[in-house]
Amino acid sequence: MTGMERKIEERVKKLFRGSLAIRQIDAGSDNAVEQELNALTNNFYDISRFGIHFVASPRHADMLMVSGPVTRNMRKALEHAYRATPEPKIVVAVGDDAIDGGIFKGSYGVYDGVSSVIPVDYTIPGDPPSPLVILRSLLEILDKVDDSRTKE
Amino acid sequence: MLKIHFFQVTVSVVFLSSIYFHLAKRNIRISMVYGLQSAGVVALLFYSYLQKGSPLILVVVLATLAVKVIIAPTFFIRLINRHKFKFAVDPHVKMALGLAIIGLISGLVTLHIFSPLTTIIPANQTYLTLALASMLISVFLIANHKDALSQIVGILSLENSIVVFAIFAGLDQSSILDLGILFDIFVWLFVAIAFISMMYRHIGSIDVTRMKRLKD
Amino acid sequence: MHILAWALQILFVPLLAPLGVGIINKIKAKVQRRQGAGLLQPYRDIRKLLHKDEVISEDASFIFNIAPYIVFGITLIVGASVPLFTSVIHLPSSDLITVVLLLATGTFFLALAGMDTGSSFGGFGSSREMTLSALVEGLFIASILVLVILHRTTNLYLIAGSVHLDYADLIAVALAGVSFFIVLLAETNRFPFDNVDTHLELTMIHEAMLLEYSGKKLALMEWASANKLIIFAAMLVNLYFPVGLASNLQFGTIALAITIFIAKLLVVYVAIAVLESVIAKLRFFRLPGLLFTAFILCLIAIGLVK
Amino acid sequence: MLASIVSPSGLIILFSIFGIGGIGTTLLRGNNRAQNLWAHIFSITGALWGLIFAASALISNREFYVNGLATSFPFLSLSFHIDKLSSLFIIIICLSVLFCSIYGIGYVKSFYGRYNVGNYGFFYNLFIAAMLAVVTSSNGILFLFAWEIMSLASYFLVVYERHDHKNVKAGYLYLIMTHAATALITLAFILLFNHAHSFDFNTIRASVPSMSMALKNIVFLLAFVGFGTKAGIIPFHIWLPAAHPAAPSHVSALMSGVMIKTGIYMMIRLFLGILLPIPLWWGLTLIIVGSISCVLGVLYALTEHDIKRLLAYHSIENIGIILLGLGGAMVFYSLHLPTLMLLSLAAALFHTWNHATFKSLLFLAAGSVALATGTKNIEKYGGLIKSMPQTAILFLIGAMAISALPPFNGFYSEWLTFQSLIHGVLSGDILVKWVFLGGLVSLALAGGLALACFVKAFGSTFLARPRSVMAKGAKEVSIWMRSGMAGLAVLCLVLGVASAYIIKSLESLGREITASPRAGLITSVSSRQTLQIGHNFGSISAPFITVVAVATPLLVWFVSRYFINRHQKITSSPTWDCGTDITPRMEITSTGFARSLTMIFQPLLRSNLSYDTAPAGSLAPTSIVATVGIVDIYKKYIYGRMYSLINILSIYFKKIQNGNINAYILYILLALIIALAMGI
Repeated sequence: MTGMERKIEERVKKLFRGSLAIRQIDAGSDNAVEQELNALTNNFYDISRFGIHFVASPRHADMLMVSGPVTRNMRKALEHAYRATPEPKIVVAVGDDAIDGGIFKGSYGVYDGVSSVIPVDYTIPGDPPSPLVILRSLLEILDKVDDSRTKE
Repeated sequence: MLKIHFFQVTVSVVFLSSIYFHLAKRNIRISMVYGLQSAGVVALLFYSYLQKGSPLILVVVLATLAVKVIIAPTFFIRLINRHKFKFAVDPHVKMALGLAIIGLISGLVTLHIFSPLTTIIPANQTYLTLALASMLISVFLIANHKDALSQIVGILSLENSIVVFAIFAGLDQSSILDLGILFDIFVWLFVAIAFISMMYRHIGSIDVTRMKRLKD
Repeated sequence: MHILAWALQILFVPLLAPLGVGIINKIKAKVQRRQGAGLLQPYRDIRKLLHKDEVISEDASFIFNIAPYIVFGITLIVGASVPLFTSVIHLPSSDLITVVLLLATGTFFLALAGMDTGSSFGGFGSSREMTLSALVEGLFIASILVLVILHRTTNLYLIAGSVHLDYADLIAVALAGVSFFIVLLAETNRFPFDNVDTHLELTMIHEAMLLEYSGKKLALMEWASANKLIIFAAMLVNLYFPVGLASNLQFGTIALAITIFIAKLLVVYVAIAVLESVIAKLRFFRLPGLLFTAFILCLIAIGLVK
Repeated sequence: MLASIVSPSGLIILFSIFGIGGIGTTLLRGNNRAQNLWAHIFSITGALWGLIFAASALISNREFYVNGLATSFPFLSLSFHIDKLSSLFIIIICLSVLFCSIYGIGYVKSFYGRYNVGNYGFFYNLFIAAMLAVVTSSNGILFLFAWEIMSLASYFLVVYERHDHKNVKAGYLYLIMTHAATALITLAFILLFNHAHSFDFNTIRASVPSMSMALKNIVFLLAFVGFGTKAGIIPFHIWLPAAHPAAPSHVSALMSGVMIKTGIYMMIRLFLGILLPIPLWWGLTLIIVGSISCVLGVLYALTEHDIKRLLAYHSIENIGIILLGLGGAMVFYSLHLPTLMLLSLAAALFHTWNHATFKSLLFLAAGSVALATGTKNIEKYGGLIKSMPQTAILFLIGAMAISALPPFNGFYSEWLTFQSLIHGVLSGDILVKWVFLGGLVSLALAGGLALACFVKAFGSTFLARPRSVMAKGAKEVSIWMRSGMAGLAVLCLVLGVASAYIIKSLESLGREITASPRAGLITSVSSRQTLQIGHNFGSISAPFITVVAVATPLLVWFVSRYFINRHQKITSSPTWDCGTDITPRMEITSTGFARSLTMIFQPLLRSNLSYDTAPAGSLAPTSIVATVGIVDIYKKYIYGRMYSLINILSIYFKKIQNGNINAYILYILLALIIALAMGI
């Protein structure tokens, strides 16, 4: 990592700490991941206390959370969403399907993972990953948010 | 006194004949009664000539006598006989109602709203009223009857009534009346004859309601 | 002190507006037994958006680009024009009709911006926004008209500054206040008119028009709607309950007045938050009924005052 | 200098310029270009002279009569009277004419070879001259003469594009309605003549005090309906949305912007100048009718998707607003509140002027769009802001002005109307209070709806992507047309900024119209051009609002551009489409935009929504068409009823005309008897 890249990443992390807008994209998922992501907003996990919230438009998003192995039908949609998201942006592939196609790997109908369509920055493994895993990974991605609020 | 009786008789003749036109069932009688009515008018005009002695009135009297009393009825009768006119058409309003309307008109003219007309010369009020009534009754005849002959007779009767009215209204003081009557006699007779003949030739009837089909 | 008061008057709204949104969200979270986002979350969001790049639709015209500046600018003007903590200073634009029509200008550009990109969401968002605002504008004027009749002025500062309040008119003022509260909910896209937290495009009103915005322009739009909330809340508390406004520009009085003002605002925010927690959003075509009810309240109020 | 301009010869010059312009055009047979230039150069010159003339009359405070030009027609004398009200209306007319004529030079080019430009030039100049004659004449017969020429000239302009069958039909409707109105006006003047034994306005005014109340009321009703029909008040408006769109656009602009104002002019002249003193209910009637007109007018505009018809309906709305002001003035007059009357009258006059400006601008801009795309259907537009950016900005200015948004002129006159209505609510008994309140609420509602309507009009015309081939191929219009519009747009701003001064002048003008010289003014203008109403009742500062409204967004832009994140990158990408390609067909249409409001106002509009589902070929239907329509309740319930009534009567009357000689003679008999009975 060059010094320049590190500087940009530092800036981005500083910016997103405490305010991260996520646009979730279902690229042919079996909805297992969606269930878990949905759970993040409930009272138990309450993702909003970390300043993280889901948004309705990729224009508003800082992070694209892509689930599913990217089916042929969803490829264009995924590309559009990626293009529609303003920089700086983070792409996270959530779930094994999204990472490399998972159980659908090698099928004629899928592209075997998000990274074959758009550049992926981080991955959250699991089939599906539990909400706690997702939350922990998110916080790791954001590189430690305010300590006072992470303790549970 | 004799004068009054004379007036009463002649005006009654004019008035009653205008009513009779409504009642008559035969064309020939209508023509004859028209002759009678005209004779009444001629008598009045002749009286007027005796009063004034104007030669113009005498001409009028003679012309009227010739045309209205003699030629016109004769002509009508000959026309009727030649074409076998039947009194086939009923009036719009039936006899009884027609009489009621005639009564109504007669009553109406005696009302005071007509008094400015009927009292032009107060002494002649009765005659003026009767003349006015026969004018209106004649117009009603034209309106009510469908056969062209009755209508023409109605017009002629109207004209007779006008003459009577004019005489009693004092218009015979000037010669305008006389000239008017002369003019009128010729114009109306020619028009009427031409009208009836042409109409019969074209339509084969003298029922004016048949003319409706000419409307379009 | 005069200049300081002016600076406070102008900066008060934009600086404190995001906090108001934060407070409402926090209270709502607490009612839902959540910890919720921090009070300063809206500030963090705005800061982040201001520092992001922008992606703008290829179909957007200059209307889309200038709208955020106009919408935000309008809230700045109106924010400086409504009475906040003092009734002494006022701008030439502190007039009822002027304020209503200035706010309408903002709505106008917001709705145009929604239509500009040709997105179907933006289009119907604009349509709904305009539908509501068309109906609300009359109610807005009618609800303040009660005060205009009472105080014989359309100047908002004179209304707020009048100490005279007859007990006989209290019911009228209260009724008008209730209908103004409904105006507030409608204009600031709160329940039961709109759900600010929704992610479902089909039910959005305000948010649907902003779907195409990103970066700085989105930040300005969000900030502007926060401003609008505080403006309406300030009008509600200062016009219908004109207590505690500073009548001179001494430091002490102003400090006290600001404290009272913030306390009054808090009451409104709590009311909004509680309301949002306990009621559901109304179906769109039921909203005119609600507005009409509020309008009837206004008419009763106007009938009550002499 | 001024005195020599403000003289009968000045007026004669004014009319003769238009006369030469009109007749000259017809003489230039065949050469379209020369005809076009001739017609418009003379109308521009005439407008400029008219402006100089009227401005000099106002500045020099002179008014004069032109008398003694008696004609061989009985009662018709060519007498004119130039007073302040006339001068104001000459200015209003000439300002619109000036810019519309500049625009016309470009617009009429599209008629070359298709229609006779000579005829156009003749009627165009005649139309303008007739309007000027209407607002200057001081004799009833002369007025009716001018009024009729104005109507006929505008009729010929409406049917000018006669190849379109719809235009001819619209013209016919216009002709009927305008003549029905003229009949009522004529009757009103005859009644006045019957009383005053003169058609001269001054003589009539002098005789009014001895007039019976009943007669005055009848004259009022006749004149109100007659002039109201011309002005387009509901329910006599039906000709307006048909005829205004049919004319060439700059003529529509003149008709909508200026011609309908002649109705307002005569109402002011009659009700506040001649028939004084007036009873209370006249003013209340005007306010009620104005309220109905302004709300219904804008609602109909919302449902409309023909851009020029939409604008025409907005004229109805604005006439309603003017009537609110005028009605207020009349009520205040009856209540003996002269200061408030002046305020209200100033509001009405100012709105009249403003509406002439921005409505002309809007019609011109709409005409440009219609010319560039070849259609008047809003649904077929879209995205024109890219191909016609200048027209778009000019339309936007007009839209903001008509929606009463600061800093343009519409805002100030609506503000003033609000103020006068609020004063009405405050002064007067319970009936007056609630009528004013109704007017106030209607005005507020109409304002909100107008805003929605212009978001719809501007949005679906200029924004998003083109929805038709025609819109895709649109090009910016010629420089003539753009400069005509630009002039009006500047005027919208100038009238706004100078509003305080103008309102003040209009108030003192009102003092002379209503002959109440001692009435005090309620408004005052401070050194900073702040218009103050009463003692602290309300105030507005046009320069302040203009500066702030322009400066604040600029400041916000400047700060956010140069102080925060200066290195921000802006990229462009297609509109977010949720993954599938977005097409112009997915955009909201103007019908769709207004659908919610149409449905909400269903009881008023009688709107209906019907679905037409094509029969299913497979499982799903092949197409579903949803139609939102409104029932023309005026055609259905008022004019339709009237039509069937006349029809039934005609059937009865046909029985009278049965072609039977007997019957005709019976009529003669009856007529004779009646005539004899009546006559003697």
